[in-house]
Amino acid sequence: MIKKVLIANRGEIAVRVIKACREMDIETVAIYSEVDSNALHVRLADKAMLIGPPAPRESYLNIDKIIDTAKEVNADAIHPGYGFLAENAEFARRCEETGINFIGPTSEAMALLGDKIESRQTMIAADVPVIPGMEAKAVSLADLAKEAKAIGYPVLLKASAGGGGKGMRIVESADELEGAMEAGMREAKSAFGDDSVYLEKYIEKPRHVEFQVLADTHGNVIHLFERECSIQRRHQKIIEESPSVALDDELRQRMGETAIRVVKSSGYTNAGTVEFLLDKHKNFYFLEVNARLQVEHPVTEFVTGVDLVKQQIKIANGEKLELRQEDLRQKGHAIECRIYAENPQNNFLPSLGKILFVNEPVGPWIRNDSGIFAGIDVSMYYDPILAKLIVWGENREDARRRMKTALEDYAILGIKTQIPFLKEVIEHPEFIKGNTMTNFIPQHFPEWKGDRKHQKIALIAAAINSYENFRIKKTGSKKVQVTPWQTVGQWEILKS
Amino acid sequence: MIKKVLIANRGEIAVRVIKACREMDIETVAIYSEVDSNALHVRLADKAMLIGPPAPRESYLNIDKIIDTAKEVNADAIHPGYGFLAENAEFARRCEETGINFIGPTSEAMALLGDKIESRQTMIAADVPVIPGMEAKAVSLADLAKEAKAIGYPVLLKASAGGGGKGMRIVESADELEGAMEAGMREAKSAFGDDSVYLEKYIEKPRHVEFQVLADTHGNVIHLFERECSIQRRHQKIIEESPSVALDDELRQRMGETAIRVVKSSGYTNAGTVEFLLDKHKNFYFLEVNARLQVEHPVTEFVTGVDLVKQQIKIANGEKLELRQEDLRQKGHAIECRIYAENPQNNFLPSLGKILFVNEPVGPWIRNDSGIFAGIDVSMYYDPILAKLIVWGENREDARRRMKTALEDYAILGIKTQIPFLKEVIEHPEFIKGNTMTNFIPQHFPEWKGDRKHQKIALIAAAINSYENFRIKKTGSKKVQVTPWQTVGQWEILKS
Amino acid sequence: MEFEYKTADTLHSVSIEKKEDAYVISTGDDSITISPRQLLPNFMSLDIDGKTTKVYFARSDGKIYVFINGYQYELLDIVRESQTTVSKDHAHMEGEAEISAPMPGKILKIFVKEGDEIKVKQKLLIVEAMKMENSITAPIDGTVKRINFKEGDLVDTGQPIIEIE
Amino acid sequence: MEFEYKTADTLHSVSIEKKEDAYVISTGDDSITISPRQLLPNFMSLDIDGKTTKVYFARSDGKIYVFINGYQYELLDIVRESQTTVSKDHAHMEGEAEISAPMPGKILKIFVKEGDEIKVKQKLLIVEAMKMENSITAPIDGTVKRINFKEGDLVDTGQPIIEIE
Repeated sequence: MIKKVLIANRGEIAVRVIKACREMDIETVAIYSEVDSNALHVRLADKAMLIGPPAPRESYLNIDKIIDTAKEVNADAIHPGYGFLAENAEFARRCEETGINFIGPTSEAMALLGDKIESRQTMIAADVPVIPGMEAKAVSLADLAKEAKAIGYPVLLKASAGGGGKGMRIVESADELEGAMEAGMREAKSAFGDDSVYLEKYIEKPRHVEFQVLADTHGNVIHLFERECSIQRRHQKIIEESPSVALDDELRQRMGETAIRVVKSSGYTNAGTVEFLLDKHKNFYFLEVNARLQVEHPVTEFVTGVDLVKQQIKIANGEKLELRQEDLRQKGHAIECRIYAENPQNNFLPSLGKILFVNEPVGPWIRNDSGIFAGIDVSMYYDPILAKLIVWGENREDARRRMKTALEDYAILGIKTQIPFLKEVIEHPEFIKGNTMTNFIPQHFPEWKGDRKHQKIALIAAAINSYENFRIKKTGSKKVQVTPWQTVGQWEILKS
Repeated sequence: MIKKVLIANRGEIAVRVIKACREMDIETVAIYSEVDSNALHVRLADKAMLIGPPAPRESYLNIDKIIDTAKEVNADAIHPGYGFLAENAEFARRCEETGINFIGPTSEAMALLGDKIESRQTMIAADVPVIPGMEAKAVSLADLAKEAKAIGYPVLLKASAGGGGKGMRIVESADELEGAMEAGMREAKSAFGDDSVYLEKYIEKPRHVEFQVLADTHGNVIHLFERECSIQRRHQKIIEESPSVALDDELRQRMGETAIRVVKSSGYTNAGTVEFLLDKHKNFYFLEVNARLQVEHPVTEFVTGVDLVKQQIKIANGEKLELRQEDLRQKGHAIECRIYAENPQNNFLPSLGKILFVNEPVGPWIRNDSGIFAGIDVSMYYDPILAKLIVWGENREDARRRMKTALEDYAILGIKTQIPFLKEVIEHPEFIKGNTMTNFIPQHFPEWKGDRKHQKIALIAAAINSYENFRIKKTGSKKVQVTPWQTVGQWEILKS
Repeated sequence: MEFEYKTADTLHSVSIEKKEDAYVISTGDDSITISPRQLLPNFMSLDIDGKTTKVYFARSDGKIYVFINGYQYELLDIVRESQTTVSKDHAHMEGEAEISAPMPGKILKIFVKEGDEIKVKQKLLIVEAMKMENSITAPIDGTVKRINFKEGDLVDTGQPIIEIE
Repeated sequence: MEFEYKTADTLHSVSIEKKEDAYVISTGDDSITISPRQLLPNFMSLDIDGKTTKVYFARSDGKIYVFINGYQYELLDIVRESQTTVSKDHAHMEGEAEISAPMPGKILKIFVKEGDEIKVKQKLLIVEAMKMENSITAPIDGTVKRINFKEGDLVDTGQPIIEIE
């Protein structure tokens, strides 16, 4: 039984994991880099260990140091969160070697799924539909060119070891191929340390639909339905929802069964996500397995009522799944918006600095998974995700309206966020209709630079504040307030 | 169609109603007394109207003024919240006369149910089980004595017009009757302006189990299952949950059907609550109908996924219920704790003053319906409820543990709350086992005065804070910081 | 440094010294060495005997409010003469002062009247609050400009009692 | 009273007067009279043209951050000489000052070196930030004690650039 968990992460996901552990009476150990000493996850954990300098490779990516720290504090398990070492098979292997329970899949399953080409071959063997494309690693431009011709342009060039869109290139015709290959390999090398690339058929205007799965170590696998994550900016999901408007019960069941087949064929255990592309003819293609807890897991939690982090821990404990597929239902509709420290006026570049004030939206069916508070510095070293705002509604429109009001209340002052952008997306007529394809943002917000409609009111408010500040400065400090309870020492205790 | 709602209330329930309206694109008008100008409901409404001095009868109970204000702002509906005028049939009647849509039952149904003796007779006629007791109003001590003898001691003396335990007395034997009658009549007179009292059989160690109902104006009535509200301090509910551990499916169905019969027989419409006492032999007795939205409505919202405030508005709009009884399910378990400004060290008397700091618990499946924020004054004029903390879990124990961690995080500084008491109640072995009868608190916490187990750590923290404050005072202001961006006027705009 | 706090009807003395990043604190018999993991304006995290405690706190009008793990504590900060010298000097400079009530209490006795010339440390009034009597002396030399209450009156937080010019 | 704010690359002049509980504010062509429904440290509620707007705001290092209905605004507060007299007098009294960076910027030019005797209003350096150049002059007479950066350096919020004794 897991009694003490080290959380090898930071920010909102570390906070999320700590809360689940605390409710299970499991002790938590946070790790933190030198710039994170005042962070929320450090505050909430039962114990916190300084792990190194700010640079990720010296702290949150430092496998040796993290393993040593886990041993030092006698943690019997490590939760990796998402990002950092969450899908690093070497880290999982080191935990296995050291006898630390890695809360996630085995290093073997992770290694298999981490290689896009290998996993693709496994899926083909398991009769899982994949995007037409290469069956082997490319070695030369000639190989790629031959494949591209066989698949038919446009094709998509992807990094073999990658994810998150890094190294990815759309190639419209043969003469673009060489340039795309070189750039893709360079990016793949620097992002993943591996420059292998491969090709596949480019699916136009697809939806991104993924299935949440849970697999215990006794061979039981269930899925918790889909999430649609088509709203992406630069291949980064920013809005996710469940259910997807594109699925009917028949298709949902078929995709769910396929997801379970993917998991079984790869020997995967713990929580994972099977990603698909869904084309406009409702054909779906396996993309990859995210071998970790996803950023967007709360939308599934909201519609199914299942706590995925607690399930992860129970599975890591060797427990059998108590949930059965036939008991699971999707109830209502959930939407998540990711809140990033990004400046919409400045090409969405990270917006760094001190957070001066936060007004968090609260209310029925509003959940806010946040890693910030007023007074904290947003540093340049890490992913600029600040929080995730998740709402549930009886139906999609109910949830969407709730999200709108929640975004309007989510004041974060001192840095910029993309909240204004999120608000405009969820108010867009095509979003309301559910016409959400992965090209939604380039199509509908090609050059979005923000809106200044309330600027005049902002100036009025600033003037009132300036006026009052100035008045206080001029007149406020003339009198000295003496409070007798503070300054006089002669107390006598009365009989009562 | 309702387009603008005046909310004739304050605090957390006014905030709750405003949020529901906003999500439905309905304009909101808050009313406030002179001490509430900085209150949260005033902040959140689209418009706010000063209604009078702090004393409730001159502001939140001032029917003329509220009706006039609704007319002045062209509100087409009034939501009364709970307390204040929510169950005042005269107020409902005045709204009806003025053509304002009162979001609640008709004045007629309210008047019928407001009279405990009349409503009792209606229920007996409708074959609803009631507590053995009087069938008519008492006029003299002799009448009461005769009845008491017929029912058999112990008996319960209750105010005919009342609720919330005011005027209520347990009478153990005949010689206590006269004193109890006089005291009960005095209390009833001052609380409700009506000194009628009546008697009923005193049920020992019952559970308080109530059913949430919704009735539209087309004759459709559904129930949304039960809430158990046995944990009461001085007849005031402080912890509520759903489902009740005491009900099985058969009993739940039987009580639910009875609740629907109660509603139909009284011509009740909109949201309401049918209260029962459940004795240890699982006999249930009708108590009364709460003709309003209940304080504890969120536990039902959490387990059913139905937004009761939105349903109230739809019913007031004349819409037909879309929910059907057979589609409703109780999923998981919800618990609510009411957070009061009360001092557990001082006999739970109201604790007034300025709130200096609030740390609200947040996290998955935690809901906090709050009417406060740092900087607000808790005044002596109104009910000292500050907020309601509601959690959901996959089962009762999961919810209970979540509630424990949420209470441990709910720092409210500057005034006292009964959070320490709530925490001890939900950690009590008998609460954990579900042995929750209405005498739970007198039995298990007869003389609770608080706990000082962390007092030494409090002193340590205070000393660190005192030390640092003193250090800053001595050394902090030696240097003057000049920030050039603020003080120098010579700016030039660069070409970019 | 020595601080005194009052809870209900008990007085607690706490001594504290800082050594590098750690505080050495004695609350009576025993003494512990502690360095807060986090020390924010309203929060600190303390490791005591291998266990971490999260402490929320706020300070206002001579009281320190503390919240630990669901439990709440109210400490009255009894500040010693030596610690108030600075602010009194300041008061001297400005030549104007206001005696106000930091918490609800009752005025038991007033020794001066409007127009009186008064000297520093002269006894002005006695106030009862939190079941304790408090003699209040003049923080500066001056003239009593205004007295807003009479003996027996209840005063509320922040209400000015006596103004001195 | 007259205030100036800069957004992106535009300068805005706002004039404001207070009449009883209301402010009369002109942001250019038109003038409105307004009394905030609530005016809290980080929040105000403004009724403009029959519509209520909730405004969250915070001020730090010469910037005002405003959040309205999901949209955010950053205003650079251009403070006039007349308004800073008080704090400069204060600096004079203390005889010590520190020039620090209230936001990230780039040092374009430094006109003094360590040990230099300087006079009030003497030009010390030019900093570029928010696409504007800013000439910084000495707030007090004194000696340059320390210069922490050189021309071309980037400075971050709060970093002291020049210390004067």
